[in-house]
Amino acid sequence: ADVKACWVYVGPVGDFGWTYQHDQGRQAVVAEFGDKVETAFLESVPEGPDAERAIERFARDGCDIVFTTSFGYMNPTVKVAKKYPDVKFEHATGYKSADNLATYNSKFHEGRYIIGQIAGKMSKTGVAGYITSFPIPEVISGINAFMLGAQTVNPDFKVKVVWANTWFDPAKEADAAKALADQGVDIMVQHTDSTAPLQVAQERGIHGFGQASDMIAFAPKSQYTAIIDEWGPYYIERIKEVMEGTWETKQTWSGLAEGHVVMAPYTNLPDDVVAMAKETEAKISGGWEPFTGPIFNQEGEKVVEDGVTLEDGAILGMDWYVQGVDDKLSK
Amino acid sequence: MNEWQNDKTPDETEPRPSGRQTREALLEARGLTKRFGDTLANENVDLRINKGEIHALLGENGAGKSTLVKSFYGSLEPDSGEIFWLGQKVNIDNPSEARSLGIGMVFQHFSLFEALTVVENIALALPNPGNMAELAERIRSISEDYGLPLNPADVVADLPVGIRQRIEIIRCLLQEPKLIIMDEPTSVLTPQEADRLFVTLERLAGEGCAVLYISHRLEEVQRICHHATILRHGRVVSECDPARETASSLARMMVGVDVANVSAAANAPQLGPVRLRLTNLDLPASSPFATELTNINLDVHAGEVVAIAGVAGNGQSELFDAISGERPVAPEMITMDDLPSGARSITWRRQKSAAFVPEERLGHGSVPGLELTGNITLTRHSTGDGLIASLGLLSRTAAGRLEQKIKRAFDVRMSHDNPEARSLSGGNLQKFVVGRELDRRPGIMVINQPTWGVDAGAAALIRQALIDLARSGSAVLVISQDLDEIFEIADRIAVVSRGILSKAEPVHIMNREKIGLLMAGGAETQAAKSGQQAPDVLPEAPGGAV
Amino acid sequence: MFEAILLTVITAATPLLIAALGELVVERSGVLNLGVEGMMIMGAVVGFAAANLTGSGTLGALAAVLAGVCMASLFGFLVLYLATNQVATGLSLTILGLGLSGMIGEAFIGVPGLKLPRLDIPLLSDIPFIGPVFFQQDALVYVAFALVALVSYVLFRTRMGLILRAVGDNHGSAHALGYSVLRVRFLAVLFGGGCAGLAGGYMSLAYTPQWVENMTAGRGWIALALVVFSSWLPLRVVGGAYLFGAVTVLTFHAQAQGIGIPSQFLSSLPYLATILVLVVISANRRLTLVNTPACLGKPFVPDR
Amino acid sequence: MRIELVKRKEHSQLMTVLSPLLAVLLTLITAAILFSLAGKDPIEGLFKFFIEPLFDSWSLQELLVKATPLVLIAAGLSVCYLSNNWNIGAEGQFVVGAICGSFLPIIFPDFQNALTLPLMLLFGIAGGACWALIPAILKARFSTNEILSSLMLVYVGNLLLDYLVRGPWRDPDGYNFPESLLFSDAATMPSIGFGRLTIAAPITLVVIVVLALVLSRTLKGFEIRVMGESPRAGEFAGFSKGRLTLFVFAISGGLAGLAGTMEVSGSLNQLLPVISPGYGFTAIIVAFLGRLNPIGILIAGFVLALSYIGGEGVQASLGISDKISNVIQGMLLFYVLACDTLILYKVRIGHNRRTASQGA
Ligand SMILES: Nc1ncnc2c1ncn2[C@@H]1O[C@H](COP(=O)(O)OP(=O)(O)OP(=O)(O)O)[C@@H](O)[C@H]1O
Ligand SMILES: Nc1ncnc2c1ncn2[C@@H]1O[C@H](COP(=O)(O)OP(=O)(O)OP(=O)(O)O)[C@@H](O)[C@H]1O
Ligand SMILES: [Mg+2]
Ligand SMILES: [Mg+2]
Repeated sequence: ADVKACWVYVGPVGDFGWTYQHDQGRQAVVAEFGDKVETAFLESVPEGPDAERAIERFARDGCDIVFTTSFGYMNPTVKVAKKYPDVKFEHATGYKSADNLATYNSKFHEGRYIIGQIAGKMSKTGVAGYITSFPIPEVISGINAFMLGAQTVNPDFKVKVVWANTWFDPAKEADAAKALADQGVDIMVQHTDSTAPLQVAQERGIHGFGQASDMIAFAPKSQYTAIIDEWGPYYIERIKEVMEGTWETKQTWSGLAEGHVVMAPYTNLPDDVVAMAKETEAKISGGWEPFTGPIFNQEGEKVVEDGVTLEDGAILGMDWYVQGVDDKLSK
Repeated sequence: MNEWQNDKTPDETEPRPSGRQTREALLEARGLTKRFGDTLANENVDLRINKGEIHALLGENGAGKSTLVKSFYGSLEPDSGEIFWLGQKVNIDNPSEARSLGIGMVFQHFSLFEALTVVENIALALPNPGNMAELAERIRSISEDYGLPLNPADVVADLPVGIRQRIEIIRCLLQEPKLIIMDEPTSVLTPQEADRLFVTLERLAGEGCAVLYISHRLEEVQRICHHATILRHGRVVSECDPARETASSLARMMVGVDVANVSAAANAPQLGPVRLRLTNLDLPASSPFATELTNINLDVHAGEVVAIAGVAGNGQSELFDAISGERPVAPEMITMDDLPSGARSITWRRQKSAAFVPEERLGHGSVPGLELTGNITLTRHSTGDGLIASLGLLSRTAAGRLEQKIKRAFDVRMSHDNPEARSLSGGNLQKFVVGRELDRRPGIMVINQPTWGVDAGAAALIRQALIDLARSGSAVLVISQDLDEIFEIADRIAVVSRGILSKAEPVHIMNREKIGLLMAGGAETQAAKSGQQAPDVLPEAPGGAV
Repeated sequence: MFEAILLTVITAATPLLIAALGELVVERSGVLNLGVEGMMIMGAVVGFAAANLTGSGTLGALAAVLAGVCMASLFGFLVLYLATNQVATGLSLTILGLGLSGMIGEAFIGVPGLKLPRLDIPLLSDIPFIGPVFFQQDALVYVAFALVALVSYVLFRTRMGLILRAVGDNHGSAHALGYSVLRVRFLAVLFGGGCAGLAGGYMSLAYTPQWVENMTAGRGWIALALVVFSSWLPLRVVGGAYLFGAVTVLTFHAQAQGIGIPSQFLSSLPYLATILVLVVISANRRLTLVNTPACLGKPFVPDR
Repeated sequence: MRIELVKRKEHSQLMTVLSPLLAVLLTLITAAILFSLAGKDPIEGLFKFFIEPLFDSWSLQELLVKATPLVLIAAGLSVCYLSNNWNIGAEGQFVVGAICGSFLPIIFPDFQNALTLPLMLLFGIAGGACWALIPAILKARFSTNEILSSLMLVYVGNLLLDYLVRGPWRDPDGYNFPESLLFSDAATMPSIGFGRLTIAAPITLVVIVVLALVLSRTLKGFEIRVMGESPRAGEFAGFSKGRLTLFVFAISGGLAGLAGTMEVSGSLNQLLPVISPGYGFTAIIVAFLGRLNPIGILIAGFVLALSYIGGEGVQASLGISDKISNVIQGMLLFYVLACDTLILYKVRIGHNRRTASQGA
């Protein structure tokens, strides 16, 4: 093989969520390059002391490029990268880079803006339930984008936010989803990784959106669409650069335009809503940023002036809610 | 088995008394052998029990009596030998088979379930207990019929030992057995209760039921048994009619040598100052099942042995715990050599030259899995015996020296040096536990049930040592259920009943009847505490019904 | 709304209830099996696989029971016939179960599951309030109700239950009376395994019909806590399971209502509540004394 | 057929040595079968799993790094278990210890001198001990079951860490990500060797030696063993059950807290929402594998660390799933437990003799 590419996963490849999608990306690499690339991975590597060892093992085992796919791997990756300057490292979702350490992430909030619009259109109660994992910027910007999208169709749209404090616990997510359904929401949004909330939505006869992968098989009657993490194209591109010797460190933050965030087919929706969604999708792919002013925060202050687009850094480090979100962030 | 090297061979077995052989045999064992590891617990034992016979099985500690009867009851499996029941060869693989043949057993160590009620306990031993309510009714009527009344709904944990013994007996009777095996049943009964048991046994024998009776109390064996088989070191060494023997001739047959008599308290003690004093001692019950102590007063002088009689479960262990310091009380309730000590730790009391021997030798007086040296450290780590060397390190050599000394002085027999405590037989462990404390020549000695289940030879040794200790100027307090023992060694006797202690009276003005009455609740009237409810005739469960 | 919450609570509590009832029987016989989590996860994966391969939810549930029983028999063999330490063996069983279930489940990742159908009891399900809450559930919820009744009845009204409690209270005496302590305990352990397996099956067949690794997420441990919490009384297990389920569900409701308490605090409430109730219960000495199986966790080696 | 255990009069010296070897042999056979089932060469798999890590200086160091917290926590737990106190919550004590140990470098990042590290370690020990004292006090005061209360506190401890790292202790310059600021050099465990090995390893070794001495040679150790085997006899000896419960929980919590602080300071250099890959639970297994004996625990810690490192090795190089290593770990434990039975018992497999001899 010309290149050895290695992945460190935080969860089991069987989580059908975050890690599963990264492994789909790895398999896309294998499918693309065949014998020219050798791949290896370590799954369920806990963030914390074990991570550095796992990363270093790959660096020593002759990997040309190592992808570390969880935020908690940031500092171990930085350390190992310093020690092995000849190996290339790529860290997902972090912000520290070096000559041999690139970062990559996707603009999930673009998809969230679209599902916000769909929710605004489809909700009869005007209230969505939002199951979330942890208050990190990615999640917060997701909630904000969702609300901004919803408000374009229904300015009074409401969202009930529930923190499950887990990325992945199907039963707990199901409990949260049931609680939300009992509170009368008719749209279920999730930023946790299992299919359970969507299954609950189907059971309760309401609708929702898939997360990370297309979950239509689990809720054929309820899924409107899903925001799919498509890592394959990025991995293929970067490994190709390694083969050709053109790899350089950079900070990739890409979305619908690059095909790194993909909307699953729109289902269970009337044609006009599908048309609206596709239109927005095209607009965003064309370079429009959902976080474009005017945007008001919860206190009603205008934080982004009309027509101004929020900087990447401000989105990547977002720690405030837009107007209309009925939740408090602990500071 | 080097400990038994000086034994005689069983050639000296007497010929069996004739006449018995012509009567109808109920159970006959031929050549039973049972080995535990390298211990031969039973060796080629032949035994014959006739219908309607009360048959004693005698032998010193570890002679193999319990092992033999467990083979009859199916809870042990003999290595070889045959058992005949009414002339038929039988395999008793399991206690339920034994029960279906008509064999019932009262165990030496109770086989009751504390969390269950009386009726549930009994149902467990019956093949078809039927409806629980009916069974309860049967229990009530049969137990009253035999003069051993029981309340079927009581939870066993709430009941004192005497009542528990009754449950075992009634459980056995309800099976309508043809043979009842009783392993040391009287050790926990008052004289009156024991008398009632003997009446029951005689009545059963009259009805044609046979009884196999194990006891270390030779007087009662002589009183009720028609025939005796004597085991020594697992072998049958002799058979006799106990009524025609004396206690000492029986003891000689069991041990093989003469048993020394305790040189009694005949020579009146030289009373010294009060060394142990209990003043208005109160102790609340520690758990819902325990007894509370009320207003206990007692002086023990230097030079005398004071004994506390009473049926188990009437506050003896609580009293022991309070005196030893395992359960603290107000300082002035207990004084030792005039020092208020009620709130002091057991270690402090030991340092003030007190010594204690609890009733339960394994698990209280000693740690089963610890070698003897460790068990010496257990009570003597802070008494200045050099067991703790510099830097708080344990000294094994010092403990080893003490172990040898105790072993020699009290004839503790063991298969090799410094074994784990659990590998000693009950009697030998008791000698060790008593020896460990006597070796210190304590100024105050408190001992609970000094010879429970210990054979005649060892018991005499322990009792003599206690008297000698008192005569050398120590105060000795003995808590015992064994009235023979008490009369043998005590200078003054008090009786505890339901947590109340009677006045300690000199031994010459006490007798069995008086003590029996006090045991049954007389102490309460005597102590005459206001507001105390009048006692029933029989001591019932402390704490009453559930 | 209240009715809806109650419904959610019942489903949330059902796996805990089934697993805890099984463990209660095991502990009543004097054995402490800390491997509930491992048996549950095996039940979840095997139940899912079987339902998927056969297309029958019933067969899936049966397979889940069987998986739990197999795991339990391994545990029982070691703990009873080889007298190994129960705490260590139980923990090992959990590790083994987590690994083994991952291996078996690899083929079933991302495969939508078969949801056990709802079983409405005719007539009863039409009663307002009571009907929807108690008689329009999936079959396993009824199984859980039935198990409660069965375990209470057998334990306290039958000879079998009497023997089981006797063995847990004093194995020496039970042996002396001729009961086979090890056989009684082995059967109890198998029963507990079957229940844990079924509880796992409930997770992957009814609760969230899918297979994902580690999907029981610590519920086996909660089931263990419930047994102590209940002082080994079946009806109290029901109370405990519903209380735990209710606290879990209510924290989500509280959040959805937008009360501004850190979510980590709300998430820790069920655990703090468990500790609190444990303290309250252990303060009642007599109840604990009578109901705690006295031989719990102690190995028994019969001598013959 | 039936299996009977016959108690040995004393425990077998021979089996004490043979039993672990037998267990390892059985594990190797099982592992070989599992590798073949997964379609891999069993010999190569075994070699990479069990042998290779031992002959490579990097993996040897990693072995030490991984074993250090396991051994330290297990040593503390063994003191608890010997005295019949069932602390299952070392994971929580590890985490809370790490939180307390990180207090100084996070709240007073400018306090940098020779005292920083020792103070951190002290805080860590105190934090772990205090967290462990909660179930201990509940047990001593209300006889609350400590298995469950200590276990429940693990979840609470983890949530506490989560709250701090996402809330008040979040790195102000960390773009709102859940992490604390990085520790200064003064707050970092000095490393020895060329890899990630720090002075945590020698500290652990010292703790083990001291503990071995205390347990076997001192009155305190005697007290712990006596109270574990026979609490009634222990109280008769003048030892206090309640006080000992507090003592052993404090010891085990303190050591877990020390391990937590050394781990955070030595290898993470910051607090993260997750700082332990289940050390506290794995250590329970280590304690039992080591037969609750400090030296045994040292060996058991290595064996378990090897199973992690080796498992990772075969996963990375042969693509053998990490579930297989879990299964191998589980089986190893089962085999060790089962083989240890031979130390105390002889196993007799036979038919009922009497029925057999009569052919009935
Ligand atoms: N389970 C056992 N395992 C090993 N040895 C045993 C066992 N039970 C009894 N023994 C041995 O068998 C011998 C006979 O014991 P047994 O209990 O039958 O004596 P005993 O005559 O009932 O004594 P005691 O009068 O003290 O009750 C004892 O010396 C003991 O060493
Ligand atoms: N489970 C056991 N394993 C090994 N040996 C045992 C066991 N149970 C009893 N023993 C042996 O039995 C002896 C003690 O038996 P036991 O308790 O019947 O003593 P004893 O001499 O009959 O005294 P006592 O009359 O006080 O009961 C010891 O020698 C011990 O080796
Ligand atoms: Mg005996
Ligand atoms: Mg006996």
